Amino acid sequence: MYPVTTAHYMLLSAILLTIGAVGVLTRRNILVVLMSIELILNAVNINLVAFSHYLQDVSGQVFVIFVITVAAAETAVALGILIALFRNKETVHADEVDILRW
Amino acid sequence: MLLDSVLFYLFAILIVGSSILMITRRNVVYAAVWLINALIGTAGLFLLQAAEFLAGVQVIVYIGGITVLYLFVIMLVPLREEMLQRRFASQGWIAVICSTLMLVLVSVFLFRGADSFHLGQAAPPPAELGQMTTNSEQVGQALFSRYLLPFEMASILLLVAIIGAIVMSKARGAPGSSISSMDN
Amino acid sequence: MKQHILSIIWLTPLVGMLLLLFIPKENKQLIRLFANIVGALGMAVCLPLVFWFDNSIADFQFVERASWIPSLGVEYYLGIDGVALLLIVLTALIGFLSIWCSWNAIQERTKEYYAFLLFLQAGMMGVFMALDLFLFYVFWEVMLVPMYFIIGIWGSARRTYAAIKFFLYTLAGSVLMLLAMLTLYFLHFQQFNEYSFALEDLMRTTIDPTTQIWLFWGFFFAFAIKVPMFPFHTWLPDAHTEAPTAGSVILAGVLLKMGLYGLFRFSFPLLPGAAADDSTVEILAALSIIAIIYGALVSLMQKDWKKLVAYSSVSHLGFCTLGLIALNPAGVSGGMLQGINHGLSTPLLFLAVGIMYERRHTREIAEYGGLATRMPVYAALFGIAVFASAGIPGLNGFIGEFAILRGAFEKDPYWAAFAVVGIVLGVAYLLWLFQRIMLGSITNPKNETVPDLSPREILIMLPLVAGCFWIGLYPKPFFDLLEKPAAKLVERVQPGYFERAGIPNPLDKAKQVAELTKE
Amino acid sequence: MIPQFTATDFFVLKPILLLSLFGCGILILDFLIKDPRMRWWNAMTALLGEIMTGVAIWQHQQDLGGAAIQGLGGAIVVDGFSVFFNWLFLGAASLAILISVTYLEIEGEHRGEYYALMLFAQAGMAAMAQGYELVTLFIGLELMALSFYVLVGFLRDEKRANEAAIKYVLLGAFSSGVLVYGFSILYGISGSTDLRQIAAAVAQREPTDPVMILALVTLSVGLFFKISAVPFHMWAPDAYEGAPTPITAYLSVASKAASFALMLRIFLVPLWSARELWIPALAVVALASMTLGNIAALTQSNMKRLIAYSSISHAGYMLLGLVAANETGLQGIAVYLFVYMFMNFGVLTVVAAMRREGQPAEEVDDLSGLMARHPGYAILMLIFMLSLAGIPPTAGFLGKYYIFLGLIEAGHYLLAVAGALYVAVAAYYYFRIVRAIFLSDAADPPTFHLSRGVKLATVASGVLTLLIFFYPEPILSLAADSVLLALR
Amino acid sequence: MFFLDSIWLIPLFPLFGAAVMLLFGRLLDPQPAGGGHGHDDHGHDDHGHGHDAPPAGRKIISLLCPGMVLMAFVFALGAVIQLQGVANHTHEVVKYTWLTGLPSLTSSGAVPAFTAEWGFLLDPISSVMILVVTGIGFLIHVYSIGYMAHDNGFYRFFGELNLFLFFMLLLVLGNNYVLLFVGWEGVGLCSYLLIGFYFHKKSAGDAANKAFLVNRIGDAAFILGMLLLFSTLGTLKFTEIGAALQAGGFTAETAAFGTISAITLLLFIGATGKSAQIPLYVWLPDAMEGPTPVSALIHAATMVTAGVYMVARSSALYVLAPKTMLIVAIVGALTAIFAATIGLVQHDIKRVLAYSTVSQLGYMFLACGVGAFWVAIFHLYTHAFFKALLFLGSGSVIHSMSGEQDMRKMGALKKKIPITYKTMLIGSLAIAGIPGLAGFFSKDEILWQSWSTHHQMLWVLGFATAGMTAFYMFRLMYMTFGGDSRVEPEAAHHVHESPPTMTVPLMVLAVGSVLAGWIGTPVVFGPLHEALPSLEHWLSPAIATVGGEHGAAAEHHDTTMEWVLMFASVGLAIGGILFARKMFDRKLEGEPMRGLLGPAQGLFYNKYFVDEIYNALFVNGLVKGGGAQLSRFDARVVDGAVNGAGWLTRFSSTVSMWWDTWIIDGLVRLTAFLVKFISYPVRMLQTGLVQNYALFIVLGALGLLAYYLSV
Repeated sequence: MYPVTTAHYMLLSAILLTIGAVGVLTRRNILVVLMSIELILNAVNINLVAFSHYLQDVSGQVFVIFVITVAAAETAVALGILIALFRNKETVHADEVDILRW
Repeated sequence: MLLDSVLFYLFAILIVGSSILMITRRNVVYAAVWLINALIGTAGLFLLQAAEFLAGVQVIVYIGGITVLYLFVIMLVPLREEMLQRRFASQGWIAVICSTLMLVLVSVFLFRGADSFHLGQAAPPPAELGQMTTNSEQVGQALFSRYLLPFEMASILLLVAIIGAIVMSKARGAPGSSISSMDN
Repeated sequence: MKQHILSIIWLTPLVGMLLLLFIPKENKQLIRLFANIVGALGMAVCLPLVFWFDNSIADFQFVERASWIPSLGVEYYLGIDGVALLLIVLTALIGFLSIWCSWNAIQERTKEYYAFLLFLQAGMMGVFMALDLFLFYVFWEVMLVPMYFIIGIWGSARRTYAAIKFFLYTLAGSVLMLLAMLTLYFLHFQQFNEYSFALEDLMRTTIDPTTQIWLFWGFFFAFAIKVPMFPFHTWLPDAHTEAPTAGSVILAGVLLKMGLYGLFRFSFPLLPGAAADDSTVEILAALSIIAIIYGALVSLMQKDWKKLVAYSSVSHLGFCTLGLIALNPAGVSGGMLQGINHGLSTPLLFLAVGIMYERRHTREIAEYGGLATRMPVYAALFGIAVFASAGIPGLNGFIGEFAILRGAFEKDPYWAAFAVVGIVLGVAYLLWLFQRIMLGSITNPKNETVPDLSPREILIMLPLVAGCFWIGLYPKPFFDLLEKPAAKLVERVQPGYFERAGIPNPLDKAKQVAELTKE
Repeated sequence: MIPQFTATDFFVLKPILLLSLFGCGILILDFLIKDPRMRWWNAMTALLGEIMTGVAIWQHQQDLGGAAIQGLGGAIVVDGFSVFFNWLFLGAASLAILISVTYLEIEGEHRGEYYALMLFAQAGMAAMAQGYELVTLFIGLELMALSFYVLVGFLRDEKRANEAAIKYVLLGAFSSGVLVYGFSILYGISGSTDLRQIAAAVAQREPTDPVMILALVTLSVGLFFKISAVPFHMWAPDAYEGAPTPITAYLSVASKAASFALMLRIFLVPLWSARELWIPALAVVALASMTLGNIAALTQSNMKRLIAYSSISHAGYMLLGLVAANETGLQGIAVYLFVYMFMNFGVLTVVAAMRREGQPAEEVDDLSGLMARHPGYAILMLIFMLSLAGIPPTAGFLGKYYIFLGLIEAGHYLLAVAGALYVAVAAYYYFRIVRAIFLSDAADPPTFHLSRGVKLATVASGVLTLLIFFYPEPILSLAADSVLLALR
Repeated sequence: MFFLDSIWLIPLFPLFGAAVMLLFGRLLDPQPAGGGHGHDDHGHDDHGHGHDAPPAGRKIISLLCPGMVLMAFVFALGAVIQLQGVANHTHEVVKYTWLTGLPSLTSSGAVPAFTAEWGFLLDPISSVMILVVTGIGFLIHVYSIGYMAHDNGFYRFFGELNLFLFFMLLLVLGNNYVLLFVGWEGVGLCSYLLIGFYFHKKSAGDAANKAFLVNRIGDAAFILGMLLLFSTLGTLKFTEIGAALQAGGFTAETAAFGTISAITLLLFIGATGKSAQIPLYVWLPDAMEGPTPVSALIHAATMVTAGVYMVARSSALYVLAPKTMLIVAIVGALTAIFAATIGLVQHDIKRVLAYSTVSQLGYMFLACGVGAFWVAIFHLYTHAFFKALLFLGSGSVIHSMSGEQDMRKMGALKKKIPITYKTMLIGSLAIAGIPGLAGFFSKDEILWQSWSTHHQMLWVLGFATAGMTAFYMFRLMYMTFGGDSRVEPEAAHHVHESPPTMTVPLMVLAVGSVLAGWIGTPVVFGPLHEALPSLEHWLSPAIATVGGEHGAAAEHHDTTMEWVLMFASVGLAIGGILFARKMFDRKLEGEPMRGLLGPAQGLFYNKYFVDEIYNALFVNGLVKGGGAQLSRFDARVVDGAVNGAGWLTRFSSTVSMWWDTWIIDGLVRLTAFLVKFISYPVRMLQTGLVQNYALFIVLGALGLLAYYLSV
């Protein structure tokens, strides 16, 4: 078995990114879409930590902290908006939100 | 070294598996749970790479904070009806194909680049960091020196998130519907 | 005073417009009066120009030069030569007449109307004075907007379509011109390491032939659309037809001349290599000849009076461009003079249409007939306009056409041979028009009661008629004015033309005079 | 050991600090105001904040001599670039505040958080303009984006606002994810988050290095999204339409400008050595943006959507400046953004003022007969439309001028021709609006709510749109400084 | 030399009259409201307000306009008398430079500044012309006072007539081709105005248009000819052309059709338009729609001869172009006989005269073509007298007949209008070539010149034409004045002799028709020839001759042959007259011409059937341009061609318009439409579904990745 290299982490990250993207693109439920975005951010985190480890540099890890913070903040705002939406439209489905078009 | 590899693959499988399960579960609660699993896997990977502090943050903030936030909101949504509806958008297969293609392309680039993977110069750890041993200390040191501004701004960011969440989720109709009326 | 005369000329209508804005819009009579006064004033301030202009100088006169945007090398740079002088005086005259002729025609939104007319006037004046390409472009574009409104608000049924068509066509052409200008500007910068849009600076730039040809076509689109040359003419019938009388008068009288002026002032001198290029010359000549014949043929078939006149412009302007592209003194001065001629005779035709339109509210030729019985004075003036347009000797059209034909003949006899077909057809459609409108007995009872021209209407037409006769009978002053600019252009495009031909160069004479006065 | 927080650091941070401070201040002030009719004090405070920030930026500009002033160990700088963009953000925010008061009062959503969020967003933008380090840039970007997510959905009882906000937040978060993925690779390549070091590391690599390309692609996707370039533009029309109109203006101007600032920093500093690689892709995207933006706008009847599509095409033009990748082109982006601010604000201010039975009137037809009712505003609208179309004598022409000149200098003639021809296409739909204003009569005209703020904002925008054309020297030199420093 | 230096004033007199009339005439001659209604023709006026005394304003007009022409005549006469004392009989007055400042390149070198002057040249040719123009012009003016007395637009008529004289004088006095062309176009313009004088009649308007348009076709060639001339010789001044030709070393282009031949041919095409030669003669018969004095002045005496004048003026060029000369001669001869055959069968009195004019003009060109330019001018001069006389006489007849022009409705008018009859008889005898009268001398000289220059075939044509001329003229005379009266009863009692203003000019012209020819007696008259003034001699300095030597052909002629030919033609003329008397001076039954010519009469009507093919080719043109006039004999031929061309023009302009609307503009609109059309699908991309948007982001990323994959 080959030793695990940074490339492995990057590949894992890419796979996770793709899964996140698939989630964003396919799931009707906005909550799951949001979760999928978390997956994407996680992919980024994996990348950053892998680089940080490889480079023996701590900045990457700091970066991760900020990414997590941002993820939290985004989630909070997005969920707030979702609640407002749900209150007005009684739906959490992405494809039922389409009065703005064309 | 071997253990590292084994653990990596284990965590990788956990992450990928949980992620896939997450995006395919009909029940949103299950999805949230699989998200937690994926995040735990990631935390494991962090540990594997000597980023203990991050692993902690991951568990506390992500799993303890964000996922709970999700679960709160999930509670607001009527799950029964949800269970009866289509899970996937109409563009599902196209999306999957496109995403897979994207993955293939990214992988192609990654494989091509794998040889030349001398990421950075792999500089020896800076002297000042070398004196400090723990990961947390290193992170803390960086956070409060070079990343002081982002750190401060992150607080504003969180403030914005709080304001945003409150502004958005609070129902209208109360006499003063701004935050100031929260004390009512 | 003398050194700022050009600024005064173009600012007069603008200031007038700004003052006009302070008159309450209900007070229509005052607005009319004021606008007419400003129009007359605009004409009056041009008069000193005529007296101060020194025809012995080949260079630009009344030059005003000041830095405007230093970091781009843009200058406020005005100056005129003989051609510009003629066009400016024409613009002042046409501008005033178009204001005057709207006295009764425009009853709605009077204030806006006059404001736009005055604004347009300022823009047109600027176009003929600017020697800085940036400034020129600004004036060029500025004048589109009021014209758009004049057509669009006070036009007839399909006015919005016509207005936007006019606007977009011209805009599309002029943005390409902008690119060509910028390229020239950049090439100049590369060679001299200083930014400048000044005409004479850019003329110093050396450009390789291929680039020249590309740039030439860039300029060409803007000017060809404005002229309009075949096949870029289709905006013209619509714009002319739908515009109110004053709009048509200005369009025909001044705006179309801008295309010619642009070719004369910018395209050819800036890109002499491309202008002298055989294929360019041939394409332009072919387009001109097509326009001459084609415009005439299409005119023949028009049922709409105004559209007929509009298409006749295509044909006439074809002569102008043919003269220009002949690139010899006769052709160039003939082409520019024919531009002036067209600016006198076609506005007359449009005024005539407008006068009838005010009375009868239709432009269908079939609606008229036998008007000469009811309106002899009108018939006489219209007849003069028709004959002037048709190029009857003694009137202005002939002078221009003859000079153009001579220029064209010198370049290539076949051009002239084709162009004379246009002369024959020109007579055909104009006379047929005259016959259908004026001759015969009155068949439409509605025409029984139309009154003949009012003194105001006669007075509006008279200056133009006088101009037609003047150029027709004594064009020498005009040719004298055109001589040096034309010679300059010819010498620029075909260096050594005069020497090779053994003809004394008018510019040398001018140089001698200048040296003498210097001593 | 631990670097001291020096006076220089404070000086450099001043705008961000002031904005954050005033943002928090407004939140507190809002508690103290009991009478809803006195809420305009919030706006006044915000404007005061803008003035203070303006003073700070002025000081920046004064102290700026040749080289950049670095703060916090180079994480943040003051240079011509940041000063220029800070001025821009300041202008946009001030205008947005001016026109918000009436709008929010009519909507019944006049709350202090709104202004606070605007200031926070501006702080984020300032960080994006001043930041010289990935994390700062990222946090600045997110601060701005989060504020905007909330602001877009601020009218939370409006279905359209909800929808706009949710779309914006979902896509925004998605694209941020992609962008930060690119950041992570940049970090991986260089081992640093500092742009200079990244640039040095990138310069050592082959431009075609596969990992580099991955970074390039992900960064491009994220940034294209932010500047709403085709095909990453789709959020823009929806978000613009659903947002409160002042926010539409703020979003379309400031957020775009900040994103361009970020884009310029990233493409010009770390990715500069790979420009051979990204110029063609950028050209295609720019072309696509102009095409799609203009074509979609042709038949659009909602003013805000129309402006959205037009802003997409404007983004295309600005991208062309980057495609030119020379001094003129980049200066063009700066000038373009600056003039775009006034013209776009002008138009949207007028749209914001229109109401019919309490509901916003946003259709092109609602402008019909404006000339008869409010000739002054009609003429101002004409100026804005001419400017948007890029016709002199308006400032919009200067932007196009630089872009075209830049393209010509770089030898991209065909792009220049395409851009020029699209001017004519764009003029068509701008003149549809002009036609409505001047050439049509309205059967049922909407009412105009012209508060002092709206008047001030429109007149200021109009006057500046003209003034910048006639006396552009200060703006041009500022833009030139900004570019020179960005290129070093 | 007062008169000589004042020749520039000669055109200005009528111009002054015209200006006064056209600007202020309405004040002098107030027009009744309602314009021309009820006054479709002058004849009816007798019933209307014929008894009204002429208003004072009209009296002023009647004095002013003819007075101006008289002044011009006096000045012209004075100038011509003074000219005799000038060396070379040439005097030039240049008023100012008109066109200038246009340096040009020509094949004979550069011309520093092309100038066309507003300059006047009085030389023998123009002296003849101005006398004819002013003299006959004056008479016709006087005649018009009576003829037009009851017409509306009295002032307009005189104004335009004066204007015509101005241009005509400009034409003949101009010292260069450009100024000549000004007059050339000017007279065309006035002809247009005067043919369309009764503009409320559609046919008048049509005829006017047709005249101008056909003329314009010729003018186009004229312009080209002028340009070619200028670019070859570098000058357009008559006095400089001879020198320029010598300097350029041009010799007669006997072998090839060279530049000079091209110039002369182009100029000649111009002349065929103005002087109504094949193929551009069609406008002249229609031009009879104008008032009769106009027909007399413009379409008989002066304007139509401008072409002849111009060719004679360009004789220096023509002698160098024998091929063109031949063409000129052939066209002239063919036109002469062609028009004469048509004239044989016409019923309209003015049309007979119109075709006669065409025929006589053909003679003049025949003379030019055989190199006898002076004879052309001679015939022009005599023709002016007798044709003006005939037209005015026919006008008098028409006047007395209340506007009737059809000879089948006349007859036996001899007694009722004796003065008209007698004067017209003199005119007819003159045109028929009865010895002693003007027409004899000039026509005989033409025939002799064509014989002596070995153009026997052309002589035959001219000879036959002479016979036909005599026949159709006396057919006209007998149908009108002799035989039985076929006058409509209601018109019959109105028949009256015309007023003195009309008859006096007739008498003066009759005298002229008798005497005018005696300045050009044939050489064979010997002593008589020596004794009388010779026009040939007078004209010789201004006219070039073939071979360059003056009078070469005349010196060596065969005296016997000339006598023989002269008697033959006189005999033929007398025979024709007698034959006409036999056929028409009696009660007419049916169509005598058909009896005489048999199928040939039909042939003339049907254009010898050759023209039917022509006709069929343009049948569309005939249908489209249709109208009664096309059914007329001549209309079928060239008119058919003209109308066919007209149809082709209309067709092509329809195509052009279609092309314009649908292709050129269509392309623009199509683009606009397509752009707008694709706007909808483009907007449809914006589905409103957020995940679609996200998919586009992914697709965009995919696109970028794919692009870089290939880099």
